[in-house]
Amino acid sequence: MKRVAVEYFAVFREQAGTAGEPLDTDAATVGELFIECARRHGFADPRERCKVAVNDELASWEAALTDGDQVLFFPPVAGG
Amino acid sequence: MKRVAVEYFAVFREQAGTAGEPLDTDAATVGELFIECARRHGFADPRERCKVAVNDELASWEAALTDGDQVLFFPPVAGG
Amino acid sequence: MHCRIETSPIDPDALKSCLRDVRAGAFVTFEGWVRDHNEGRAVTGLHYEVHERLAVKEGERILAEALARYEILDAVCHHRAGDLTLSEVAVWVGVVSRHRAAAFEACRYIIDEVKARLPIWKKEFYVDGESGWVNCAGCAAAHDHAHERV
Amino acid sequence: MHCRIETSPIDPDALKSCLRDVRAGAFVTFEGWVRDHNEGRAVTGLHYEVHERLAVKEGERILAEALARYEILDAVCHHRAGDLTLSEVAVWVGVVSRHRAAAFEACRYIIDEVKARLPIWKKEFYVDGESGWVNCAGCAAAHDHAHERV
Repeated sequence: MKRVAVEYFAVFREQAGTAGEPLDTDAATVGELFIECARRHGFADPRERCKVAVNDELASWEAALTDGDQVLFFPPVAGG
Repeated sequence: MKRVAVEYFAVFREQAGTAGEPLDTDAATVGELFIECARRHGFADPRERCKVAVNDELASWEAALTDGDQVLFFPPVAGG
Repeated sequence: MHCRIETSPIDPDALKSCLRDVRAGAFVTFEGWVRDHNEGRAVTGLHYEVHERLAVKEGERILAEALARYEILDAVCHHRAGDLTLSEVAVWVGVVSRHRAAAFEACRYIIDEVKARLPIWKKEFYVDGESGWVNCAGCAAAHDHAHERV
Repeated sequence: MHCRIETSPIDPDALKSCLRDVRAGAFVTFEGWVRDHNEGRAVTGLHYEVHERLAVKEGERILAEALARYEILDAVCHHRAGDLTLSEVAVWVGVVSRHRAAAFEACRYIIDEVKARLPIWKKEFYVDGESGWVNCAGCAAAHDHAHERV
């Protein structure tokens, strides 16, 4: 079991009802953690269209999750 | 024999040493007239890269030449 | 070469001054403006949420890619954050090059990548009082048709 | 939609105001600047000779073609005549559209056609005191290499 800090942006923040939360998880990768969070908060966007940053760097869904990580979940972007 | 007014632009004006001249010619088309003028003034640009306007409208080299026409010879353009 | 996120109106003239270069023969710009309609709905304004640090980092990565791929001299991109009204400039991209083909291609590359990659989210406000996040599956379902983009 | 020949400096901000449209999401501009070099020769300035009436007519024909071919809302083109110094704006093209692809394509189309079709001739002045008409067979022979264009 590891403890990580999760942050949500835009529609994810609205759906989660919070900008961030500490989570205790057994997820091995950030992708697994996303699936946990999406299930709990009802995120509708498919993971392929979303992005994740770990400790302020964009990361792949396969990146290993480490105790103490700060994980940022980004819904589909729409710049411009 | 017809009488036409010819105008030269840019390098053609410099090569002809005048901005325009009246000409008496037997040329049937503006293209034939161009060849006459090019020979007399030493224009170096190939006709395919030049343009002609007759009575203030762009015209083809095959356009018939009529007594009283105003003919403008344009060397290769270089806008922008 | 720089990418910035701005919370006040973008000043295209100031950005253009950054790009002055006596070697340049071509200057191409793209401005994204807030339109009064999107997907058939009347829009009254919008809000951009931005993760500034990562947006600047990814934006400068895109500019560096453009400088490596195309024969350009320099490029700049500024993007707004916060609340915007109709016709405001949401994003500005400027590119200078010796010859025009490279400036057009690089400018197009930069805005395409900026829209696809920067952590920026757009919430639209509609005449009927509703609002929705653009490109969001939940919001799209709510008004039942696919999203299109500027 | 209009094309004009100007004998004093082009004012891009004024031209941009003509193109304001609340339906527009994309605004693309091209500016041609006087470069300090052409074909390897140091340039000090240039002179544009223009047949104004035919240039405006052909320019507006090109803009009409662009409006027919691409999904754009409006387009404007101004071209300088007379003497220009380094870095001056020689030509300005602006296009507005709902979506960006059309604005990029139309802007590129317009400047390509303007350079190829308008009765405009460019004379360059060089550091060594010489001058020459760009694209002219006689002038090219004088300094013995092919011409390239911005």
